[in-house]
Amino acid sequence: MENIYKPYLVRIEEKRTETYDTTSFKLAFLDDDMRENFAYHAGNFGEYSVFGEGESTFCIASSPTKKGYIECCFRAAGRLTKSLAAKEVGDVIGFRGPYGNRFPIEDYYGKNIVFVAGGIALPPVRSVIWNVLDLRDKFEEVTIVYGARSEADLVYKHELKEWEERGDVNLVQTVDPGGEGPDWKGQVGFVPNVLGEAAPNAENGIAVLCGPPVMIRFTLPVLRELGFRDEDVWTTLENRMKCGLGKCGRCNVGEIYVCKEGPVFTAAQVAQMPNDF
Amino acid sequence: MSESPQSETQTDGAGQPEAATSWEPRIVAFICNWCTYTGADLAGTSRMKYPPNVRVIKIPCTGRFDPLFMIKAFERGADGVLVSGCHPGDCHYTAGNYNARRKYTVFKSLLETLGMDMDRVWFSWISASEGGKWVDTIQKFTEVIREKGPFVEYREMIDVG
Amino acid sequence: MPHMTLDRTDLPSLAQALAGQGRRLVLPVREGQELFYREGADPAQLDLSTIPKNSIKEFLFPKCEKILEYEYSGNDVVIEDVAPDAKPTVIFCARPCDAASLPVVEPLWNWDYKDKFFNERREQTLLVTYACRTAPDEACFCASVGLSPSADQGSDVMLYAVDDATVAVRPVSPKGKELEEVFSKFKKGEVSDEALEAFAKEGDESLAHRKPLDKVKGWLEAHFEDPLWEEKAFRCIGCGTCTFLCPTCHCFDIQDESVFDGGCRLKNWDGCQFPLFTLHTSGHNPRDTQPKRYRQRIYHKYAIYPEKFGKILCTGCGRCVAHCPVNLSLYDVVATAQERAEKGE
Amino acid sequence: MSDRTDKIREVARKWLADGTVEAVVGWEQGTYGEKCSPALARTPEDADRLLFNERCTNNLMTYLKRDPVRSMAKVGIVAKGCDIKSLIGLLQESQVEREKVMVLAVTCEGVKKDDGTVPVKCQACDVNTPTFFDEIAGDKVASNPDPEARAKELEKLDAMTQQERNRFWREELDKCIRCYACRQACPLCICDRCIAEKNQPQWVETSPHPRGNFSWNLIRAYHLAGRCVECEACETACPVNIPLMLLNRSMARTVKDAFDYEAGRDPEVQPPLRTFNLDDDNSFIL
Repeated sequence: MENIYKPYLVRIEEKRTETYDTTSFKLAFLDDDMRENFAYHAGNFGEYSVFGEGESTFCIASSPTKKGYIECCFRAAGRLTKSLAAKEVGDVIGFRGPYGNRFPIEDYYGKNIVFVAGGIALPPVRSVIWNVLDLRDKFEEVTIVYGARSEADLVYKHELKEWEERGDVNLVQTVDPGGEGPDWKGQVGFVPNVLGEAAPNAENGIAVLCGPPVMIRFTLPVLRELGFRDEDVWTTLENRMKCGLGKCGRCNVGEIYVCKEGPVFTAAQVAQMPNDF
Repeated sequence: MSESPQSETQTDGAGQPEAATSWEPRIVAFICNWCTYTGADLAGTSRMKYPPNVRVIKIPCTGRFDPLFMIKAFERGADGVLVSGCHPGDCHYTAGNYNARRKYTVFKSLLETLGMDMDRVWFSWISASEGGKWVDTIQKFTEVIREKGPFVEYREMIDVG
Repeated sequence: MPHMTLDRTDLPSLAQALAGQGRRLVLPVREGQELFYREGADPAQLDLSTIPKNSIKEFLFPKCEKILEYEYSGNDVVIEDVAPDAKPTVIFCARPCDAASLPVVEPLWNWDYKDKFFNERREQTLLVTYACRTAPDEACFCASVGLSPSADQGSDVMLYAVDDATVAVRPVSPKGKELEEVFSKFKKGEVSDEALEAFAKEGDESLAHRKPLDKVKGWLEAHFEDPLWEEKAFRCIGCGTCTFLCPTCHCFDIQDESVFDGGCRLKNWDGCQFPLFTLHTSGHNPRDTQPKRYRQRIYHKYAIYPEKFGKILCTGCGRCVAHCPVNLSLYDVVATAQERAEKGE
Repeated sequence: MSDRTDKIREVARKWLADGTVEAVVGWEQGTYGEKCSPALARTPEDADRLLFNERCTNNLMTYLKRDPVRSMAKVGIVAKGCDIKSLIGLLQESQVEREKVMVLAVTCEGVKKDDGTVPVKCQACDVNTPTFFDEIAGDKVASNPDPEARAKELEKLDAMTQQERNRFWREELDKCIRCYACRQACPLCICDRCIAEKNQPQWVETSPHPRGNFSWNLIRAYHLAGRCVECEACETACPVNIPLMLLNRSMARTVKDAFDYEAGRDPEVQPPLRTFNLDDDNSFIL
């Protein structure tokens, strides 16, 4: 029988320091077959391991439309993420996945999409963003509202630039008041307010929302006011996980095992859940 | 329990697999920055010779010593542990070593209760001028450990996971 | 159909005979005031006076199990798969509530991803269950969760002490039937179906005072926020004894341990009663108070698991009732839920 | 017994009625056998559930370190003489403010364990009539401590050789499942985050294998040396029956012999590992 806890080996191909405490990796499977055939969907997550330290759970930040590698982005906060951040290009780490459900991209075809992300929560949204941008013709208006505490806290800055330059994306960047530097060209204000002002088209609209709990709490009413139905607002739930396989027993919210039935839910689904997350 | 994970290769500090025949005593010495470390330094600058079996770990004061340091050393394959610092009355921080002495008393008794081989745990006061005492202590300790052999009792415990 | 009987005094020899076929032997023995299932214990010490303090869980899902090994070489890592240490095993004179825990947790270990560590041990394990004539402990409530003192779920062979000297044997599974030959060596006589029915009836009667808990799930689903949780669980000291002694609690932790040139990954028992269980790195904890953690345990057993897998995650063994250091009885809590549901509260 | 119960209820009712305390922690009748269970009385009516009998084994001081009791402005707590020792330890270490706690002491002839036996602490008890309290329930009970009771426990261990002790503990600690019930039950294990739950660095391995179990049990006993008041809560809570009190008693003996100190006696005295004497034993140090 197969060992479900056994990770694949992946090599760090690129390492980028996104912010003072956030790092992103581009990872390639050592195994040729895996490199060719590894398939996943936007919204899936994985267990990343540093051998000798342990495993940590975060999303796959790259788009499934990009082949041959996966990307991830994480904040060095605990024992595992700190040792992961200390890894360099060429080092080998472990990866188990893909796990969990996905954003139903096909259902978004032909619709207006607004992405709303805060701080370190851009990576899960980024997977969907690139998925959408790589299939740009299938979607109508695309709006990205991304905010962080300060300029220094914005991740994937080089891509923000790229999105900004694209004519087919409306990118709205913002930082919390006081977080702007002298050259800041974006907005200043909290994400919910900025989103309200940007007023993306809710008609035939989908919202993909990810951020810290406090941001989500204040953003949901704004989306509703703009006319988004809860069924059309998609988000990912973060809970502590160990196995990612629906066994270790810690990620459930009510009868929902976030690692298997999540992490992607609509706001309508989240509203039905017991207050246990 | 027999379900416990199977053994792992034990290695010495240099990361080389250890051959059963070439066993050498491995002693970890936690020594204070002000007295014993300086004493060991004096031994070095005076070109005194002592066995290379000791791995020195500098701590600011014996008052900083925590029994977990010793446990970690044994977990990682030490055969003996020495804790050494300033003589009573000489502490750079006035009383760190007096506090340490109380902790030693308790910890030593605890290890005895648990059935640890106390010949493998040494405490000493070595001042900055006692390079000779440092050399002497390390020589004696190494001999004792060499005679006793590897710390099998602890190795059995750590040969899992 | 008649059932073979053997002498009660032959049970140790029977245990020996079953173990003699290359199996490791687990059986209940006395240690101090209590019984424990122990591996490698002397069959002569077999003690059937009451229900053991530990469950049989540790023989299928050990408290600490290696799931991966690896070695470092330069930048690279070499992973070695680990085979579970799944020796052929006979658990002799398990209690029905222990045996019944296996079919309860099997779906968990096998939904979608199959855990080979549990499965291979399960495959290798033979369960010879000693039916309870009457509930052996005041804490027993198997009858409340759809089982009974003589339930045969999960068992390969059932033993019934029909009287003080005689034990009837009834193979349950195909694996159990294959053992007929071993058992028949000890055959002394036969009893009828009626004898076993009378035996079962006596057991059922001994638990007649226990409530059915059929309305608990519905009540829980509507009372996530209820003063009951604070009221009952203020006394919980979060010791986790309930989860660790429980035959069905299966939550685990994954830990890496390494030395200089390699290490291993271990799967260790963990429990929902500990704050660290759900603590996020950010400092946020969805279950940040003990009543919330206690509530999770009840929900997992009586609402979440039944919803997901169609089975209550509890066999009514009563260990969490009997051994809770502060006498926070799970049965009381779920019986309260049942009562309130019955009253329409 | 019943007059003690009456008095407890009377005092608790009064304290709760006049707002002296937010709640009273006491014992109430349990549901398993004759067991009693910790109870939290928040209203004068609740006070009528409180009781005292020989099955009131729990040391309620452990609730002072956890919510909801911890965050209350003032709380009443029913306590036997042995439980009050824990409170004295907490006061010595400034873990609890004296003004925050109203002690409702209860005189006690000794309690009985689940199996009907009398705990060693009761055999050796010299605080049957507590002397540190705000109110007391029950008439004076004379103490008749067996001076050998505690020492007797250690005889078996003392008689063993080093190797035998090593083997003995290896077997006992092998049972440990790292549930930390010992720590949770202990009124003096007061760290918000235990050393065993810190992983940067990971001093104590969390896995229940011999190596991890040894370092955990060692450090637990060490951190209680000179602090443990021998209430036996840890050993009672241990689901795998490790004789933890052997370690704790051995430490207590060492502390008594070396520093002439007994835990839980005087809230004004410095705990032994917080202080030192210039002439402490130096004989074992080279």
